[in-house]
Formats: sequence, structure tokens, C-alpha cells
Amino acid sequence: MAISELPTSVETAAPRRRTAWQQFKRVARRQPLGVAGGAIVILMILMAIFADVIAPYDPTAMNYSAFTAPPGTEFWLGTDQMGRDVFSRIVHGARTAVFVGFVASIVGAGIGLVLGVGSAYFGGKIDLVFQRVMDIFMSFPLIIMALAMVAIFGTGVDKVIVAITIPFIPRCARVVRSTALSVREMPYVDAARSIGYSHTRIILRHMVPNVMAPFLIMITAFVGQAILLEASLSYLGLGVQEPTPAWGLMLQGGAELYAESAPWVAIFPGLAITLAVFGFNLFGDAVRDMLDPKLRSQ
Amino acid sequence: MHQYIIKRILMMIPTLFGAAVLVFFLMRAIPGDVCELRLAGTGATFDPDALRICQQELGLNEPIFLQFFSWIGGFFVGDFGTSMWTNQPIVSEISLRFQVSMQIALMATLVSIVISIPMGIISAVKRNTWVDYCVRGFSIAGIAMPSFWLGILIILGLLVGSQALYGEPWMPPINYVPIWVDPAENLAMLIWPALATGYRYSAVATRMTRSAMLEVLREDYVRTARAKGLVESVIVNRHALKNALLPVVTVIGIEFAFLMGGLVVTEQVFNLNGLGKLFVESVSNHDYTMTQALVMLVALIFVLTNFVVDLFYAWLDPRIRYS
Amino acid sequence: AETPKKGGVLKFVVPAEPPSFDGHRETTFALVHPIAPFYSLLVKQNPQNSMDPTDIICDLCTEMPKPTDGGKTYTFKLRKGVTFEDGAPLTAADVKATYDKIIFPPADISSARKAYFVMVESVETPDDETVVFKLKYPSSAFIPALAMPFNFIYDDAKLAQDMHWYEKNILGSGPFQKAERQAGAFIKGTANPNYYEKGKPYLDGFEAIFAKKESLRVQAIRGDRAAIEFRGFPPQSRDDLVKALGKDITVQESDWNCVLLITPNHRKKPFDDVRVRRALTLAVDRWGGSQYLSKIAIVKTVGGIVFPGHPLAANKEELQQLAGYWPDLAKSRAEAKRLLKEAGIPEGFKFVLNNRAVDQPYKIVGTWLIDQWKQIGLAVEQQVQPTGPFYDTLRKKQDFDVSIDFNCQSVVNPLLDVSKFISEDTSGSQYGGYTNREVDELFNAMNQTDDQAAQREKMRRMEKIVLDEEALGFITMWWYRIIPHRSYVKGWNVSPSHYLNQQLADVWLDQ
Amino acid sequence: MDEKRLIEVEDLRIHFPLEDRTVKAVDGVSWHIDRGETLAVVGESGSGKSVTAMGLMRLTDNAGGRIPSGRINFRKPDGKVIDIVKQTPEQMRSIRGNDISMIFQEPMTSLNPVFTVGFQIAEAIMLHQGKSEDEALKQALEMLKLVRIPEPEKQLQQYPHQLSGGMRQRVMIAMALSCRPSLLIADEPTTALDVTIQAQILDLIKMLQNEIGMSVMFITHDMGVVAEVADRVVVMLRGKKVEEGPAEQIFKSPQHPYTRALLDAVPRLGSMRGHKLPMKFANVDVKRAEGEEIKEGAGETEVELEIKDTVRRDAPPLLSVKGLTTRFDIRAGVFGRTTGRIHAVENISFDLQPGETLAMVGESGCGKSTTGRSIIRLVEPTRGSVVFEGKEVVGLSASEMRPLRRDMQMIFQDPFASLNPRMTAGAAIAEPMVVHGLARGKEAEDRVIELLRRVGLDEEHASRYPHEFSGGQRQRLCIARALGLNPKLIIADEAVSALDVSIQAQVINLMMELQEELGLAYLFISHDMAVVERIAHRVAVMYLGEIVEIGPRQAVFEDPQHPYTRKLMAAVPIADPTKRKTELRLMTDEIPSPLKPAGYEPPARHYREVSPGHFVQEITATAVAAE
Ligand SMILES: Nc1ncnc2c1ncn2[C@@H]1O[C@H](COP(=O)(O)OP(=O)(O)OP(=O)(O)O)[C@@H](O)[C@H]1O
Ligand SMILES: Nc1ncnc2c1ncn2[C@@H]1O[C@H](COP(=O)(O)OP(=O)(O)OP(=O)(O)O)[C@@H](O)[C@H]1O
Ligand SMILES: [Mg+2]
Ligand SMILES: [Mg+2]
Repeated sequence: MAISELPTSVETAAPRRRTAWQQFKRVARRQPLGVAGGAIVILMILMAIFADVIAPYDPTAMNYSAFTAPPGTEFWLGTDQMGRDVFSRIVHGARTAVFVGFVASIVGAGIGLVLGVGSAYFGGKIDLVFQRVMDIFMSFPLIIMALAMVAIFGTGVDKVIVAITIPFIPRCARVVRSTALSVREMPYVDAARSIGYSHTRIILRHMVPNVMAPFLIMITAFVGQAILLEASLSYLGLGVQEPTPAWGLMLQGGAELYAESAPWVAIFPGLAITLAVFGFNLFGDAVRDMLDPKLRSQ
Repeated sequence: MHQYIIKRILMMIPTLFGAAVLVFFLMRAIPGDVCELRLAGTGATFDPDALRICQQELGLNEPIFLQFFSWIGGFFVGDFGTSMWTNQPIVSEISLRFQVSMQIALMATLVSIVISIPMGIISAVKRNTWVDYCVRGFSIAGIAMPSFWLGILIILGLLVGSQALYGEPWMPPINYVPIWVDPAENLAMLIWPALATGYRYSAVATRMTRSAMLEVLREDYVRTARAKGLVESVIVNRHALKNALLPVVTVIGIEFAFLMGGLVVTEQVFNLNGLGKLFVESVSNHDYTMTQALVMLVALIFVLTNFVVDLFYAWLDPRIRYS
Repeated sequence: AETPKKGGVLKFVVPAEPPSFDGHRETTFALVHPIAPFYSLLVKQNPQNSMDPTDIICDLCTEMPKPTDGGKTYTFKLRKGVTFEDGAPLTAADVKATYDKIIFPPADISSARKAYFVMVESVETPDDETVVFKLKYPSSAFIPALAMPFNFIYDDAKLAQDMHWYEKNILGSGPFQKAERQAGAFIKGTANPNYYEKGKPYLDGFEAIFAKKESLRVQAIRGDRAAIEFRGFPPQSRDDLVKALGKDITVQESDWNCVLLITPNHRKKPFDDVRVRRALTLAVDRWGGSQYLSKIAIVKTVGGIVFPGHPLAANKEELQQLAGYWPDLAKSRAEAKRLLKEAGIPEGFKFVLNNRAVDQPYKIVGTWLIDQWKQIGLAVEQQVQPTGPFYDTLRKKQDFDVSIDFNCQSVVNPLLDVSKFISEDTSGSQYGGYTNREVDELFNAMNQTDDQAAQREKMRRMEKIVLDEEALGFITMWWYRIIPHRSYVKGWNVSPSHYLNQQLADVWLDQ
Repeated sequence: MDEKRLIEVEDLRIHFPLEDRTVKAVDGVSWHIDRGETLAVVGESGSGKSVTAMGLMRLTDNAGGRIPSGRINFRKPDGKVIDIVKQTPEQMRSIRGNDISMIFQEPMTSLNPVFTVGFQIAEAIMLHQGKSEDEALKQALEMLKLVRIPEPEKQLQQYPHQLSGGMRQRVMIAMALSCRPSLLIADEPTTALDVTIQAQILDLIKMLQNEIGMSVMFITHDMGVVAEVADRVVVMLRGKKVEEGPAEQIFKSPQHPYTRALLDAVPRLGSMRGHKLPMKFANVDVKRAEGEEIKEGAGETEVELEIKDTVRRDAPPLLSVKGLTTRFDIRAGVFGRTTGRIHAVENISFDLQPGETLAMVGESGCGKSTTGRSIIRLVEPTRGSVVFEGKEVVGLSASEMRPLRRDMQMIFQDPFASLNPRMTAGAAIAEPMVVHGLARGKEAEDRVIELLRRVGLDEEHASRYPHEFSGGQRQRLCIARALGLNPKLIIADEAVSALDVSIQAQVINLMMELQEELGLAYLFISHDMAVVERIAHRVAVMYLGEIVEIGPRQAVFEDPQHPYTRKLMAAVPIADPTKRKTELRLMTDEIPSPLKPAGYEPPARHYREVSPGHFVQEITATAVAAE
């Protein structure tokens, strides 16, 4: 038993109540990277919510007199090859990214959670079959799966979300399953069974809440991956479509062509993706460190 | 042990079969077919008979289950079919691409190992110091950067940089030469994508090394090693690392399997004639037979890699070796 | 002119790999670029005068024939002493076998361009050096069809052995031989020492390197990994290359025999309403768009249904009479809005523009169109599909609202090329789903005469119906071909089609 | 420093600075150990024993610990006295494993799984004595012989997972002693082991101590072990030393109230001699005992409480188990053929009357838990019948089983793990009632409060989460949860084994009170003979899945018949230094494995009734041969 799990009889005083600020400082000291990541994440979410207010221009309005205008006071980050304001497009692109990222990861991880826990709980043949099915999906190249999905369902934000979500399911289910396997061995599950609870109740009330840690870790990791995957699909021309502002799309065609003569067209959306994924990953790592009791104590 | 091996090999069969079913029906769910694409795809006027004949030639109008079983049946007699797009035997179409992908996967994995293991160890040992933060920042940046973006920047950087330095723009070759024919040319082409991808994939392995090390360093036997009076470097490199390597090996193995078919974007950016590029082309060409063969190949690589990883695991871990 | 130098290997990049090697079966330029140098044709577009779409000259024949029998018989005399790569002599039988395969293929052989030869009744060979084509009716579409770069002359012995032989093998009588292919990577050829034009080819060989990414192809030329790409680059790449390499880059440009169309789905409300369709075309600022878009996309020239460089094409004055080409944009848009209102289309009406997942120029033009339609109060979304599903939507599903479509031909042959606009049941490539017998009649009448003036008049009428009165489908803009290449590549002249002029016999390297 | 002294700790403090507070794990402790002496450090969980020990080797440095003040004077073999607190890390490394070495509680995890045992022993030898690997391995072999490991040559090549717990602990000892240290720190070296193995290890340490002549610091919470090994004792409480003295004195006349409470709570084997009924523990209110302000002698009412007889012998048996057998298939090979079976429970029969406590004792792996789990159908019995309240349980479907589950409840060993960490105490207690439709809404809430009071907790505890409770409180919660359904039978699987002695005594008292009040029957599963003696009406001794002896507690404990029962009782350390065993028995035998080839059927067993209700398994020739 890890020392940290023992109640300490040494400290007798009840833990001090901390103000939110103190609490924040505490977390910041422990997880400076995580806080930085969190800040980026929050910034992105704010950008997504208030895109209309923040963006100085209509992200789809073409300005025929300002093709690839360099950054300046008029266009902060310049304009793209169609005379659209890059900054406004990045701000609105955050909306697409956040939307795709969250929906895909929450839905994908959510389904994976239920499948993974169910499989672990029932065990035996069900689990065996389930594992093989997951194997199949895992052995299937992710990008190819997404490619085929898009080819079947077509392009557009909703389709892209489906395409990204499906490969997430087995990945989450696997991780959750392995945790759930150990949870299943916990006496409280035995206790629940001995009291005579139904399978659904045991899975949903007693097991699911206890595999939240890997689940949350998966979700935060997936958001970053989803953003990247969406960008890759859009880059391959199979993702979100013009004129919807999306980062990967901004890098497609335009970016490569103008990478030298109008680098802002390529640099800023790339930076936006990098920063966003960077932020979500840092944040995810911090979440993992905080949720994983093995890593929590020194 | 050998029973374990046989069991593992038998376990691959359902996975491969499942992948076969999946890809077969997935491909056919995509609207359009190879003939339509071949004839209509260039926008020219064409003869409707030509379409019918083409479909007939490729057996596309036969009942779908018949198509499936004749394809699967082919595997058992070693007949992998011909590509619907090029009409060439699939084996000859794939072999070169396989070679390219294999080399790039090996090189990238090597780069990734060289980067990730030392960095992961340092990061774990110096946990929560600025060294740790730098390593983590560096490695996460690797995952965060879109690979195509990184690729564009690399090529452009090389072109612009070389022109600025030598007056002549230089870029990596775009034509693959096997390493035994011209090692310099071969490496000049592959080193950049290998570095880019290796760096990218090192991020995952670095994180895994770090967290595995952190976990292992907390183990009782590390305390035992300390109590023996061992030097810290011996404790880390001998007692902790060998245990921490287990999950890292898994991650690297999965990564390797992934690299064999998943480098879609990077291969395009560097014009590598690998499996990933072929994959995308065959999907967009509706080349069913080729996509199917590729998926089977990649799935096979995946299960084989997992198998090798498991064997390696067993080799590293006596608890598995002797069970 | 400079004297050509001998020697050297021309490296060029090709955006895609050819599916098979059989020109008769395939339709893509990706086949022409690497494969055409291995074959000779009966007649071809004049490589020296490549900008004139009507200048068709002999390749294997000795003299362009004058039609006899009221324009119904064409007799070609063949060069002597031409041999295939394997040494077999090339005779009239080979030409006949080739054209029989193209025009009258056996039931199990697919010939992509059969439809271009509807006027041909038979191919005959009175002797080893003579080939006679008999037509059903006189047609000025015949010679251009004959000159199509896909009509490689094959060896009749090989065809007799296996009609599919040429799908997997390359064996011709062209300037290059000894084809070497590396799957997915390149196709190489070596100069044919026995080529019938003495002294040619100048090159020792060529290497066609496949590279899918456009930016990579541009960079390959910049880094001198390749000297040229024959399809066409966007304007920005031309500027970048010129800026980076200065004199080392030569740019050749031309109008392009490819056009992006807009096809409203006549089967679907409200696009069955001519007012709505007219409004859609009236909203588009073609003259302005020509200026803006030509800076960022490979489109430029404003034109009607005929390739702008052709004698049958409408001149500017004629064009400005058509809906969507009016010089007064404001008036045009006001009319569009009025029509929409009249048709009961509300402000902010939403529909989906179906587009193909190709950047240049599809998506750029699509995005531009959406912006144009926004000006008359339409909220258009873009749905982009990979080529396969895209054509499936057009051909099978037919559930789109409005779609981009395109028409891209090799030899400029407007009489046949406008078959894109005839009724659904006869066209085979008209996806709007309409039937208009007047258009069909005009089309047939044009094709069955060789009187140019009459043709031109009928063409104007057809254009007016298609683009204006009935607004059956619209032209956006004609493409514009920009070929920036290494200056050391000489003897290659740009032509209005990326299919044409690719035998490379006249190309030499100034190195 | 006195010549005799080996090590002297003065006012030692070891603190762990956390970001918002500092844990003062050791807070001003002084003591010493003489050469050749054994000092036992006792105290409850978290009292700072381990930290002190790690501090002596400065291993706390690696765990984030600081030593703000104090001295640890240590006499090196060459006679020089050094202050360990002031040593550099390099100097410390030459002391660790060489002059001071340590064995830990968990033999299972303290050895590195990927190196051979031989290498791990040799490593320290190579390091400190500069020997070559061959020489070191030779010496390692000597060490293995020294710790009496059977077949030492073979074991040298083995990996830790191939050894049993007892063997691993021997290897640890071999490793620790390989450089002949002058001080051995043993941090609860036997806590994780069975009593018989524990006895072996204790004897081994004592013997080696004599051979090598080293001093031992022995950390334990088991007063029995203390009595067995210690020359002197230090009692720790919350990082402080509360008492120190020679072992006999501590046991005979403990000075500090805490020590006294501790000793009172220790169940002593044999203390029930002459009593027929179970008895509660006296003076277990540690809360009071801990308060140092309490005046000497206050509140110590010596009420040895024999509880009233709750067994209803006349009633039909509540639970009747006949021929219960549970086997686990071991599958192996390509097609998962059953290659062997673990005979976890083999042909067990017994009856349980309402209000009775039947204790099942036996060593780890003998099938106690499986018996309990089979009865409640958490695992499917292979055969046999379980009749509960006249109803056959085996073969019922899940829904038929549900109403029965209300009447039989289970409490598990690990109170930390048997409560869902994401549910409040109130919710956890209310849930079974709600699910079984016994109570709902306000009614359930009231019932929860009542139950909390019942087990000695407060209303306000209802909204807390499990981690906000101490171990004893958690076990009370589990009991409350079980009580919510008004069960007639509670199966308590090692319900008190994980608790500190004082807490353990409280919980046992609670269980007995509940039995008195509610007439509960208990199937009390435990490996601790002394606890069992306290609580049980009847006792069943299990060995390799079978009951070898069963009967009234008094009969079994005072007149053990089966040799295994006797061996078990002999191995239990007695918490009385005056009764210390003098002769050292260096047994090395281990429990044989319950794994049998597929198709194996054990021979039929016969029981002999030695006194009314006291049955002993006949030891037949075939049975012996079969083992
Ligand atoms: N690394 C650490 N960081 C913070 N607190 C610690 C650390 N190690 C120990 N402690 C605290 O120090 C106190 C004493 O712990 P210690 O392990 O010495 O107890 P113990 O007496 O050995 O208990 P047990 O009988 O459970 O082993 C406990 O409150 C524990 O939580
Ligand atoms: N689910 C299972 N599958 C296979 N073997 C099992 C299973 N459960 C228990 N066993 C085996 O059955 C035997 C009896 O186990 P059981 O848990 O009943 O012992 P126990 O007496 O409770 O031991 P402990 O005191 O360690 O809890 C052991 O050898 C154990 O390994
Ligand atoms: Mg301890
Ligand atoms: Mg047990």
C-alpha cells in the first residue's frame, strides 16, 4: 500500500480552506506546463465562443483588392489568396476546431467507455470477441479509415466528426477496459454483486465512475488528436470545406503555394494548430498527472 | 513457450479475417467505382459501353459475396490478384513501396528511440525541474505540429537556405534509389522525412518512457537497490530502465506498425513512393483489390509487430518467459 | 532559331500515374505525358505551330489528304520503312487494326473515344501503304478526332494475339523506346535510334517522375530535380519560380481547352425553373472574376461554350449579349434578384454546391462562386467530394442541387465538345438532366456539314439557348495554362491542351 | 558515545515538506541500539516507524524527506563514530548495504522481477567488496545456504516470481546480510507472511543474528512478534516516542496509557482458556488512551466482557453446507485445454445456527475466501449444496438469488477497497435498501442515520466520501451497509485483518454487540488464530481446501487434534516475552500447492468425532501419500 494512501495521523488540524487564487497558485506551482496548456485551452474556447465579437472581418468575405496582403494595421495577420482576413479566419477556425475536437472526442471516448467497461465486466466470451473486434479496428490504419468514411459519407463538419470519432472508439475502449479489469477485481464490485445489484447498475454506478481517470485522460488526449486529424483530413481535401473557416483547410492549397511569397498564409494557421494541440496535450498530461494516484505522490 | 507462440499466431487469424471483411465492404460502400472514375474522371465525353465492358472485365457486376469469396480464396493459393487500376500484379506493385516504407519506418523508429529513451529517462529523473519541462515541451511540440506543415517548412527551408548559402536551391531527391544502389542519394532523400517523423513519434515514446520510469522508480525494488548502496545511475539504468522498457517497447512497436501504412501525408510532402501514398491513391481510385491487399498487409504487419513485441516482452520479462 | 543540341535526359514531373498503358482505353493526361513519346500517330497537332488548334499535320502519313466523295472519303498514304521497337515494319494493316480497335471495338474491349468517330463507316487498306477512312456523312469533326493524342498506332500482330496486350506493355514506333517503369515512381524512355525523322529525337531519353503534390512539383523544378511539368501551374508558382531563379526559368502560357461548368439539377426544385437558373448565371461577374481569379487560379479567359481561341468561338461583342456576360454588373445582379423574387425564392435561400475535391481550379472557383451568389442573397454551402463519389453523385445519385462540372478535351474540336450540352439521352456526359430537342438538332446539323459559316451561326444559336434563354447550364471561365520551366528546355511549345504535343521528338536541352 | 552503543539517535526529526503543509513524520525521537541487541519499534500505522528506519539509511532523501535537526551517531566497524545526518551521498552509499542493511515488508515487490536472485545478491557484494562477478556469485550461494534455502544452486538462477513469499523473504535476508552489516533494519519483514512462515523467518533472523553478531532494529505492529524477538522496545505514536524500555518491562508494566491500550487490544492466544463464550476486548478506546492529558489510571474499568450466549441451537440451521467443492480450471495450450485444476475448496460440510459465529482459519490460499464466495455465489461452486434458511442456493438464477441476498451479506478484508470511492457513505449505505425496495427517499435517509449511529458513526458522516474516513471507520461503514438489509448471516472475509490492533478490537467488539442485539450469525474468515479465539463459537481449520478439524472453539483451541492445527497454533507468536520459545526450529517447508492435474479426485476423507461436535479428519495412509 502506498504510503500516501494512508490517513496521516500526524496532521491533526483540518486542512485549511483555500481561496480559489491560492488553489490556483498551488496547482500552478505543481503543474506549470499544465497551467500553460490550460490557458491555451481556455483561450481557444473563448475564441470559439466569442468569434463573432473578436474577429474584425467576416471570415468568408473576399476582398478582391487585397489578395495576400501582408500583416499590418488593417489586417493583423494579413489576408489569404482570396483576400480574406487571416486573423478572422483563425478566430472562427477555433470554433470549428473546438467543435470537432470536443464532439469527436467526447462521443468517441464515451462510446469507448461503455464498451470497454462492459467488456471488462462481463468478461469471458464477450470480452474475447470484443477484443478481437477492437484488434481489427486498431489494425486498420486510422487515416485510411477516416478517408473511407469521408468518401462514403461525404465531406462537411458533421461527416468529419463521424470519420474521426470511429477510430477513437476502440482506442478508448482498450485503455478503459484495462482499467476496468482491475476495477472489476475491486471488493466494492464484489460487494455490489453480493448485494444483488443488476449488471447495468454495477456497470454504470460502480464501475464507470471509477474508470473516469483514464477516460478523462483519453478525452483530453483525443481533443488534440481530433484537431490534428481534422486538419490532416482538411489538408488532404477531405475534411471541412470552403468557405467554412478551418485551420487545416487554410493550410491546404494556399499555404503551400504561398509559403514563401506570403508566409503568413501558411505560418499562422499552422501555428494555431500547433499551439492548440500543444495546449490540449499539456493540459491532458497535467490532468493525467493529477488523476493518476501513482503519479500524484512523490 | 512455443505453445504460447502458436496460440498467438492462431489468434491473428480472426483479426486478419475481420480486417478483410471490413475493408471489403467498406470499399464497396464508397460511391462510384474504378471504371466510372477511369472514364468520367477526366471530364471527357466517353462511351457508355466502355463503362459496362470495364465493369465486366473486373468482375464488378458479380454478386458481392462471390467477389468476396473469390478474393479470400485467392489468399489461400497465394494469389493476391491484380490491381484494378493498373492491371498489374499486386505483389509487384507493392514490393517497391513496401521497401520504401520499411526503410523509412525503420529509420524513423531508430530516430525516435534515440531521442525518446534518453529524454524520457532524464525527464523522469529530473521530474518537475526545468529540464523536465523542456523535454516535455519539446516532445509535445513534436506531436502538436501537423506533419504536413512541418514537411513544407523543411523542404522550403532547405530550398531557401541552400540558395542563400550556396546560390543554388537544393532539395532532397524525389526519386527513390535503394540504399544498396546509391547510399548517399538514398539517405539524402529519406533522412529528412525520417527525422521529421522520428521526432514526431518520439513524443509518444518519450512520454511513455517518462511515466513508466516514474512508476518504476517508485517501486519497492528500487528502494531495495538504493538500500544496497548502488549508485543512482546504476539504479536508473539497470534496475529501473529494464522494467520501464516494457511499456515503451509496446508503444514503439505500435508506432512502427503504424508507420508502415500511416505516413500518408508525409509521403506526399516528400514524394516518397511508400505504402501510405499508395493507400490514398488506391482508395481514391476505387482500386478495391489494391486497397484490400494493402489493408491486409498493414493489418498483418500490425499483428506481426504486436507478436514480435510480445516476444520481446517475454524476452525482457522473465515473468512471462517462464509461464 | 537556335540549333538543337543532342543529348541529355529530360526529367519532368507528372501529377499522377497512368492506370494502364493503353491509350485507347484511358482518358487521362497522366497517360499521355509518360507514354506518348513511345508512339506515333497517324496525324497530329503541329508541334511547331502548337497554338493554332486547327493546324493538324501528318505524323505517320506522308501528306494530309483532301477529302473526296463529297467529303466522305479520306485516303492516307503512309511513310515507308517505319518499324516498331521490336523491328516489325509498320504497315497500313497496323493502322487499320488500331482504328478498328478504337472505332469498332469487340464486345469485351472498352474504347474510350468510340463516340468521337460516329461519322466513320469503315477503315480500309487497299495496300500496305494506304489507309482509307469512309464516313457516313461529311464532318469537320473527323480530322480533329483522328488527331487525338491517344490514338497510338499499335502492332496488329500483337492485337491479334491479345487485344489487352497494350494495357500492360509498351511497344511503339515513336521517338522513344525501352520503356522502364517503377510502380508509383517513374517511367523512363530511351531515344529510338531508328526513329523515322532523322536526327530526332534530340534527347538521349526522358524520365517522367510521378509527384502528386503540386507544391512539390513546383519545388522540384526549383531544386532542379525536374525541368518541367506539362500540365500547368498556378500563377503564384510561376511568380515564385521566376523570382527565385530569374533567367533560369522560362514561362510559356496559353488559353486552355478546359472549362469549368455549372450544372443546375433540372430534376430538382427550384432549379427546374428557368428564372432561377438565369438568376444564378446573372449573378456571376465573369469579367471581373477573370481579373481576380487569374491571379490565384488556373482560369482566366471569359468565353462561351466554344474554346475562345477557335474560329467558332463567340467574340466579346457576341458574348456580352448573353446573360451573365453583360458589361453592366449592377444591372445583371438586379435582374438576378428580380428573377429570384419572381420565382418566389426567399432572401438567404440555401442550397449546396457540389464540387470536386481538387484544388486548382475547382475549389477556388467554387469558393468564388459562393461569394458571387452571396451578392444576390443566396446562402450557398459547398460540398466537396473525391473524384469517385463526385461523379457518382452526378451520374447515379443525381441528388445534387447545383454542381460544378467540367469539360476538358485534347484536340480542339468544338463541334463534338459541345455534346456536353445536348439532351441527356444522347449526350452521355450531360448531368443536368434536361432534354432540349432544339439544341440536339442544332448539334446534329453542325456536325453534318463542313460549311464553317453555317456552323458558326448554328453554334451562336445553340450558345444562346444553352447559356441565356433556357440557362441550361453555365460556363464559368476557361482555364489558363501556365508552364514555367527550366530555360534549358528548348523545342517544346505550349499548346491549348495539356494532352497535345507530348511526343517530345523536338525537345532538346541547352546544357 | 558509549562503547557498547552501535547507533544512537538523538532528537531526530524527519519532515516531508508538501506544498501546503509539512508532514512531521518523525518528530524528535531519541533512542539507541547496543551491539548485538534487538530493538523493536512498535506503533500503529503511520506512527513514523518506517520513516525512522529509512532515515537511518538516509533513504528518505529520495522520497522528499528533510532532516531539519537531530543526530544519528553510528559506529563504523573500524570503530569510528560518524553522524549519518551529515554524510555526503557518496559516503552514504558506502554505508548502505555494507554497514547497515534493510529488509522490507513486501517480499513480493522488493525484488527486481527482471534479474535473477543470484545476480541481485551478488550485486551488493561486487559493489562493496569489489569482487568479481564469479566470486560474488559464489558468495551469494553461500548466503543462500546460510538462509537455509532448499536447493540453493538452483535458486541462484531463478527469477523472483518463481519463488514463494517466504523464499523471497529469505533471499532478501541473504541480500541484506551478504556484506555482514553491523546493523540490520527489518521493517515489518513478516507482516505479509503466513504464521508458519513468519515463525520460520523470525527464527532465521534470530539465528543469523547470533552467527554474525549484528544488531537488529525490528519494526512491527504485532506485539506477539515483539515479545518473540525484542530485547528492548520503543513505542511510537504520531512521530514521537512515547515509551522505551526492556521488553519484559514493557509487557509487564507498561507506563504510558497508549502502550497499555495497545497491549490490551492485542488478542493473545490462550487468553480465552477456560472461557466458553466469546469475549469482548476491554479498554479499547484508543481515542481516550491517546490523550496524554488523561490521568494515570483513569477510565480503566477492567470489564472483561463475556457476551451472552446468542446461539440458537434448537432452531434449524441457518446455513447448511454439504460437500461444497469449488475448483478453478487452469487452461493452457493452444486450444485452452484444461490442463489442471486448483482445488480451492474441496468437499466442505458444516452447519451454522442462527446467532452463531463459525470461524474458518487457515493459511493463505487454503480456500477460505473461496468458501465464502461460493456460498454467496460470487463464484460458482463445482458441486455440493448450500442450503440457506431451508432453500437450496446452488443453481438459483440471478433473479431468484436476489431476495436471498438480502439475508446474507458479506464484508471484505480491505475496507479501503470495498467502498466505491465515488459514492458518499450515505449513498453507499442507502443503495442496497433502495435497490431491494426496503426504503426510499426520506425513509432511507433516516435509516442511514440510524445505521451510522448503530455502528458508532455520526449523522454528518453520511455526506463524506470513503477516503475521508479512517480504516476502522470504513469497516464500520461496510458493516452498516450490510446491516441495512437486516441480514441473518454475515460472511466476514478477513474483515479485521487490515486494521490496527486497537481498531481491530473495536470492530470485533462492534460485531459482537451486533450479534447480541440482532442475533446475527457470522461466518468469520480469518488467518489470525488469536482473533478467532476471541470471537468464535465454533472453529473450522482449513488446509488445502479441506476442513481438517472443526468443533467448538474451546475444544479445538484447548485440545487440538489434527497435526496441522497444532502446527498452526505453535507458530503463533505469544505476546509475552516470558513465554518466548527458546529452541529455534528451522523449518523450511512450504504449503503444498492446491493445483492438481485435470481429472484428479482426492481420496475420500473420514472424520472422527473426538468430543461432542469436535471432528477431526482421519489421516489415512492414502491421504498422506496423495499429498
Ligand atoms: N514521502 C512521504 N511524503 C509525505 N509523507 C510521508 C512520506 N513518507 C511517509 N510519510 C508520512 O509519514 C508518516 C509516517 O509514515 P511511516 O511510513 O513511517 O508509518 P509507519 O509507522 O511505518 O506505518 P505502517 O505501519 O503503516 O507502515 C505517515 O503519516 C506518512 O503519511
Ligand atoms: N478466480 C480464481 N481463479 C483461479 N484460481 C483461484 C481463483 N480464486 C482463488 N483461486 C485459487 O484458489 C485457492 C484458494 O484461494 P482463496 O482466495 O480462497 O484462499 P484464502 O484462503 O482466502 O487465502 P488468503 O488468506 O490469501 O485470502 C488459491 O490457490 C487461489 O490462488
Ligand atoms: Mg511502515
Ligand atoms: Mg482470502
